[in-house]
Amino acid sequence: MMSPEFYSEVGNLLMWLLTAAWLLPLLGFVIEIFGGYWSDRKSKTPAYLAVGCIGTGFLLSLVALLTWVDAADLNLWHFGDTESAAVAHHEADAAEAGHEDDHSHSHDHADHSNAHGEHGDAHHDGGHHGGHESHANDPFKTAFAGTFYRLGKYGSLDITLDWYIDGLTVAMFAMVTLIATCIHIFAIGYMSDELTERYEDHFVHTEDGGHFHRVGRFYRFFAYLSLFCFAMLGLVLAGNIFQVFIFWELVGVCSYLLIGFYVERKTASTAANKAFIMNRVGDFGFLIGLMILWTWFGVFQFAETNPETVGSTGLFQMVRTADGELETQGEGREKVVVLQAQQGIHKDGGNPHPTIPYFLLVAAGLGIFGGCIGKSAQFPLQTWLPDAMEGPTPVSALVHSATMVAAGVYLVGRFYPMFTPEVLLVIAYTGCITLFVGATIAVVATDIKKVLAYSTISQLGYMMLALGVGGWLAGLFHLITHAFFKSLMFLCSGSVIHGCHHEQEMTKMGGLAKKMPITCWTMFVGVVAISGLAIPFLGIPKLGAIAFSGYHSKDAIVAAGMTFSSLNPIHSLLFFVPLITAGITAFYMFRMWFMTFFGKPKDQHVYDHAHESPRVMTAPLLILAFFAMFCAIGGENGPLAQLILTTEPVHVAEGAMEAGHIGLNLPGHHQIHEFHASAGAVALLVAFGGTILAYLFYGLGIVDTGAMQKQFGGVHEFLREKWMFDELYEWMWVRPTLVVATWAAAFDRCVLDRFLGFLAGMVVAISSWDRRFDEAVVDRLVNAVGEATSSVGRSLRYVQTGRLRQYVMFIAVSVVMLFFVLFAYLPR
Amino acid sequence: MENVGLEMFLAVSAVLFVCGVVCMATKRNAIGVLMGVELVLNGANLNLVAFSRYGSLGLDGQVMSLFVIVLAAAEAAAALAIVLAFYNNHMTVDVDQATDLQG
Amino acid sequence: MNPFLLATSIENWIDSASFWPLSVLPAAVWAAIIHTTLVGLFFGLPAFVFIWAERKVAGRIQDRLGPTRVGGRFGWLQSLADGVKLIQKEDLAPNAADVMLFRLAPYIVVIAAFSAFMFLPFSAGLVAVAMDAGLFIALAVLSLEVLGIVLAGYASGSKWSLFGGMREAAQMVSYEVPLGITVVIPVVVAGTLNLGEIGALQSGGIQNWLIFSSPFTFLAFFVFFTVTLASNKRAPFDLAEAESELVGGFHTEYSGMRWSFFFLAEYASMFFVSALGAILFLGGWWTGFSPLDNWLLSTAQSSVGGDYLLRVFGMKILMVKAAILVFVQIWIRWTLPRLRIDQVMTTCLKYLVPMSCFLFLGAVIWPLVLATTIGQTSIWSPVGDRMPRSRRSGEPEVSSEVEGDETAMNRWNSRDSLVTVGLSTGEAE
Amino acid sequence: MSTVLFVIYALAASGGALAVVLSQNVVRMAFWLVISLSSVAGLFFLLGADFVGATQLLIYVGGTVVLLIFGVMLTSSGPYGTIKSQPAEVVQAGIIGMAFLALVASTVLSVNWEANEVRLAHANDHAEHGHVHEVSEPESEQGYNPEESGNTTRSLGTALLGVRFDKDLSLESEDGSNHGHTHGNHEVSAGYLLPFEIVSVHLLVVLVGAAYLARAKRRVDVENA
Repeated sequence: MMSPEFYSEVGNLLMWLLTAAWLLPLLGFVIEIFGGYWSDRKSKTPAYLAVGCIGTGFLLSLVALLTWVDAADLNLWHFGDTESAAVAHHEADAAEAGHEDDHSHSHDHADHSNAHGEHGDAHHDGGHHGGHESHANDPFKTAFAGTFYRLGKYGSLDITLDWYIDGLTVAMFAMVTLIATCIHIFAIGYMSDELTERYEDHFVHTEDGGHFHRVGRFYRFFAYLSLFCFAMLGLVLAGNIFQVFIFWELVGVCSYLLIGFYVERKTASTAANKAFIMNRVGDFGFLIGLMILWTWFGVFQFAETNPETVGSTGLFQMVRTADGELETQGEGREKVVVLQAQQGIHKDGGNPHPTIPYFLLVAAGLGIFGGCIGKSAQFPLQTWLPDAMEGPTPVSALVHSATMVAAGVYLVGRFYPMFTPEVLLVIAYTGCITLFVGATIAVVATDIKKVLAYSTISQLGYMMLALGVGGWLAGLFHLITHAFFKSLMFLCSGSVIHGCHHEQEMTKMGGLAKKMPITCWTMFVGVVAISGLAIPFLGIPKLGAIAFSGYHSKDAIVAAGMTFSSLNPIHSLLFFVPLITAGITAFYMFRMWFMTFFGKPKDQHVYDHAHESPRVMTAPLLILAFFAMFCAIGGENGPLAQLILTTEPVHVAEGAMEAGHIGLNLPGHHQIHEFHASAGAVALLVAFGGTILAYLFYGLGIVDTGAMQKQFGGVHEFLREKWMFDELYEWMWVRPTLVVATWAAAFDRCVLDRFLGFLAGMVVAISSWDRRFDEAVVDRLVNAVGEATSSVGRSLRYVQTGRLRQYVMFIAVSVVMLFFVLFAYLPR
Repeated sequence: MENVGLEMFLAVSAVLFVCGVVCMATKRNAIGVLMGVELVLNGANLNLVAFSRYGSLGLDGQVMSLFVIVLAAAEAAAALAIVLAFYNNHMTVDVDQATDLQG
Repeated sequence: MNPFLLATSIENWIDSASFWPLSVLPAAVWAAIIHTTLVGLFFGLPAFVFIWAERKVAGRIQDRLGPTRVGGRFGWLQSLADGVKLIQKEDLAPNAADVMLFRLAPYIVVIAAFSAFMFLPFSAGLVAVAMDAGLFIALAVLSLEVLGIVLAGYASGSKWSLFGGMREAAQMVSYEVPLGITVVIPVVVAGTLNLGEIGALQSGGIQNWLIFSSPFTFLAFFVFFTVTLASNKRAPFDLAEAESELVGGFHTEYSGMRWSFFFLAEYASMFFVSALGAILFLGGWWTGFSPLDNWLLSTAQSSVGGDYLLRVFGMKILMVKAAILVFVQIWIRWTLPRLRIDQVMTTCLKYLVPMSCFLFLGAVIWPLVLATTIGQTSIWSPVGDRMPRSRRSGEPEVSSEVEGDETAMNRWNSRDSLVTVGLSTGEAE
Repeated sequence: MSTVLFVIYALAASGGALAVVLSQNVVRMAFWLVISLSSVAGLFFLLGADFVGATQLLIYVGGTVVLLIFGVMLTSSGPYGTIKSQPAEVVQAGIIGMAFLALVASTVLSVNWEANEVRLAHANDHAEHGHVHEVSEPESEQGYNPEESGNTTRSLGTALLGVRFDKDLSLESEDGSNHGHTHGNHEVSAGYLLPFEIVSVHLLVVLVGAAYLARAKRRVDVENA
């Protein structure tokens, strides 16, 4: 535990830095959206403003990151040999056990928070020599939380605007702002078509056969991007789940606006609606989860980390004990979870502590995860994401690959302590299905952006799977690395599309490597990264394997899956599916790369007009390529992983045996570590397999892909139709809804309308009677009064002479008279 | 001031007041009427200050009379403006001619 | 009793001269005679001197000699000769005139102009009526002068006079606004309406003169001076008697002594406003040479004779300052051409009023700005150091434990001193 | 001495007022009004209200009356034009005026003011829960600050700014030893800051309104045009 002074000092500094980084894009948005109306449509000022805002945000985030690392006293370059890490694990475990013994006597529930505090202090004593594991066991050592503003208080229920800053937050901030900055810069070039008073949209045809014309919307694009950055950073900075929900919806709105940026295109507006509506489905689950939490906990805050008041409030501290376990009582349906901070709302009769039924905790977790399903395009709500590629490519890069869709993963990671093993299993299987479905569709997709979109779905599935099987670090690690290389690839595809004059079909490309070398080779970096390729059997001491970022994170995921399936043989699907899919991933990514950049030009027209993008677009590519290569350097012992690891919930590191109702075995760090090497080797092997296959198919052209398609016509068609999800939903939901709507309309017409017509007729009849009454009685009465008033006035007008002097006389005379009257009658 | 009591001042103010009222009542010239008003206000003022000196009114009487003076000046300005406007329209300042609104 | 009245001075005089073996009534008579004589001399002298000076200066400015014959080489006694001539003239009243007002108007003018001197301190304590509202009353009395002018213009029964009177009325009503505001500026700086206190504050060196207290007071003095020119009907604002247009303006129909009354009043009020300007802005009766001032002050506090010395010397200083200002007024009259009446009104309403308002605001804000920037309310040393608040007879003593360390209480703290006064009043009872 | 002065001023004020009533010429009325108002100012000085007197002189005599004469000049159709009233009206008004005067004067003279004052003081004492009021001793202390009369400027100024030295502080210190700290017994009065501000705004409004009313309207003469 840090001292309160240090806590508040560093916490405030971080809060100001990140809040500034968070609010700057909002400022930019306001200026752009209002200033844009009056500014010149050909001005690039909005773009510079947006870049300035988000760039400043990046610098602030960078400062915050350094500050945080400094405050956490973290040795990021923790490149020990692998044994020492394992030893550290055991040491930490031993220390943990010792402390358990120390406190077992006084560990009753009445003064639990107190015990919690002592616990933290004890860990602090032994913390420094133990390496990063001590941080992991000391749950909130380097987390800062606080409240911006209290929105309202209803009894014991509190709604506040909070902030919560830990290693994950600062890492996400740095990642989001860096990628957003690059994409903003890229978009200056990409969206330069819009810098006109008369933009011709080639995809919208007017009735006379021409194209639709409108004014350019350059400023609006950047305003939306800024708003998105604001929302995304707010989501990351949020200190309670309700606030997360607010920004969750806000990013949804931004996504809607950006997908529907070319609103005149039917496809774009439909895709925007689809994205929005499908997200609502997931958010419904989110709302249910929120209601459960609200009803049983009464707080939304993640955790209270102030060393003076630690443990007094916060969801995590209420659910988990100090060593990260759930404290349960009862069995079966009677099973309840005892809340730790004595803050909850419901108490059992015989139980001094507030409790929450176990199944409700599961339901809450599933609900929240439902939101994540929608936002992260997981099965079964994945179909909106490919359609979302209707938006401009920078949007796809920023919103629909790197940041917003990763928010679901982020939330699962952030909310991890609230998830019971049952929920984790659901998460794992959802991710497993998603990654396979996405990868298979990507194999047959021909639209360059669609390939990337399905790849995104697949990779998000990987992350979910990792989180579900207990590889917390692996999932979030992959989140960051994926953000870099996927945004890189999207920007590359944007560059290709820009260079080919908005041609997106890979079947019309080919051989572009000569025309656009920078794009080609930066894309290659991304492809290698996502495929998880590495140079086998060679490793630089201290730095691990020679590989790009994707290798390290995917390696970690596969290792987690492997460990999990070895501990739970019944769930071995959770290892083999991602393993196979790793190969598929390599295959389709290289397929895309070869189809686009190599081989013979398939469409000479496109090829002739293709050109390398301007420097403003290639520079971000190079920056992102650099990060895609090196951001995960050192693997799980590297700085990025270490940074994220500080946030890892306590119970994850140790794992759990026979957890939950279903007896799930969750792997701990040391178990995953045992499988790490073998998992890496297997994954690499599979990835090479996929790569070689792709090279044979599309690089060398040995196999005739057309023939293959014919041969596997059924499967191919099934995959082309995206596993028939859209058709399925059409039949399952849309058609029935329409039928019900038809019935409802008929009911309206036949029953309700007639009833209303009858009512209206009644009213008309009553009012006609009323009118007669009015005319006969009320009017006459009023007229009589008016006549009377008027006649009185006529007779009185002679008194009012209008002569000033007479009035004065009146006054004087009346005063005298009044006085005499009073004088005569007043008792003396 | 030994021999002069409150009554004396009140008597003077009564004279001023009555003169003002009579002035208002007899003068046909609008400006004469205004002068009557000033006299009335001065009578009241004298009362206020006299009570402030002799009574328990304290400083309040003086403050009140200050306000009365200031507001009387404002009144005079506004009334003069009205008289001028009246003169512009009727070419006279005889208040008996101001019968436009007579019932 | 009441310090305002002539009675007070007589009673005080009787009190102070208790050794004088006189009963009350003869004493009062004597006092009245002496006062009247003094006043007559005092009113007459400056007017006579300035009328002569005006003619001499005009002559010099117009490259003439001016009066040279009467009373020696410089025409010393020219004014006396004029006066003798005017007294001898027949007192005429036109047929068309409203005779009563026609005859009364000059008296109103003269009384108003000369009554204002009652409130003018010529030196430390050398003032007929010392009261807190002194400056206010002085201005009020001075403003009565215009009534006489207007009545004269009206009662003459001549259109020239009527025009002159109307112009004067319009001009005065307008110019009283900037006059009031510019006069209030030094009042705000000094924190008192008492002319004696305002003068006493400015001892100890030229930097303590209120004109140098801030840039705004510096500018305010010039606005004040311009406005006083107009309120005295001096050129270039002498529209009421514009000879070239209105024959003689309001005094067209006057002759003899009544005519000369207008001029006596004009020169008296010229002197009065100049002295007022000197007291308000130019350090009053102080030399502006700090060793001399301090010596005078310390002598005055230590001995009766020193007190007398301060009064006499201070009065001379004030006279000199006022005379210089009068000279400038004369100089301006013979230098600048007369404005048109619309120009006169425009000058006032469009320029002088906004300017004076701005200067007033500036002068109010200036000490606050200084207090926040350099930590004291004046760019010079705090004014209150130089002189404790003057002790008026009637004001209760400020108890020493309240004042104590606060002898350095500066002018800005005069509000605090009010608190102490209020407190000690209660204690005394 | 002051009695003599009072007589002079009272006679001048009353006589001036009467002359205003009796004279027919408007400018003469204005002149007599000046005499009357100046005498009232003198009465103010006698009453120790120097600031009020000065204000009376400056505003009434210097401002209002000049405005009146100005108005007369602008509106009089001919030299010395008079608008005569009906003799019957004058008689009527005279009778009523006399009755009014008799009424007011008899009231003034018949009321025992000092006894009323004492009664009022007692009533105040009871109302203020026995707080010792300075008016409770009518012989020794009467009215406002009599021995220091004539210097009301500071008190008035502070009262208009919202601070009442004459009331708050003197009452406080009257309580005895703990002067300056006893705010418990009574509340510090707010003075006249708000009325002062209201009057200021009122004056401004009146000025604007007057300027609007009196502005020179160009008469549209259809026949000549």
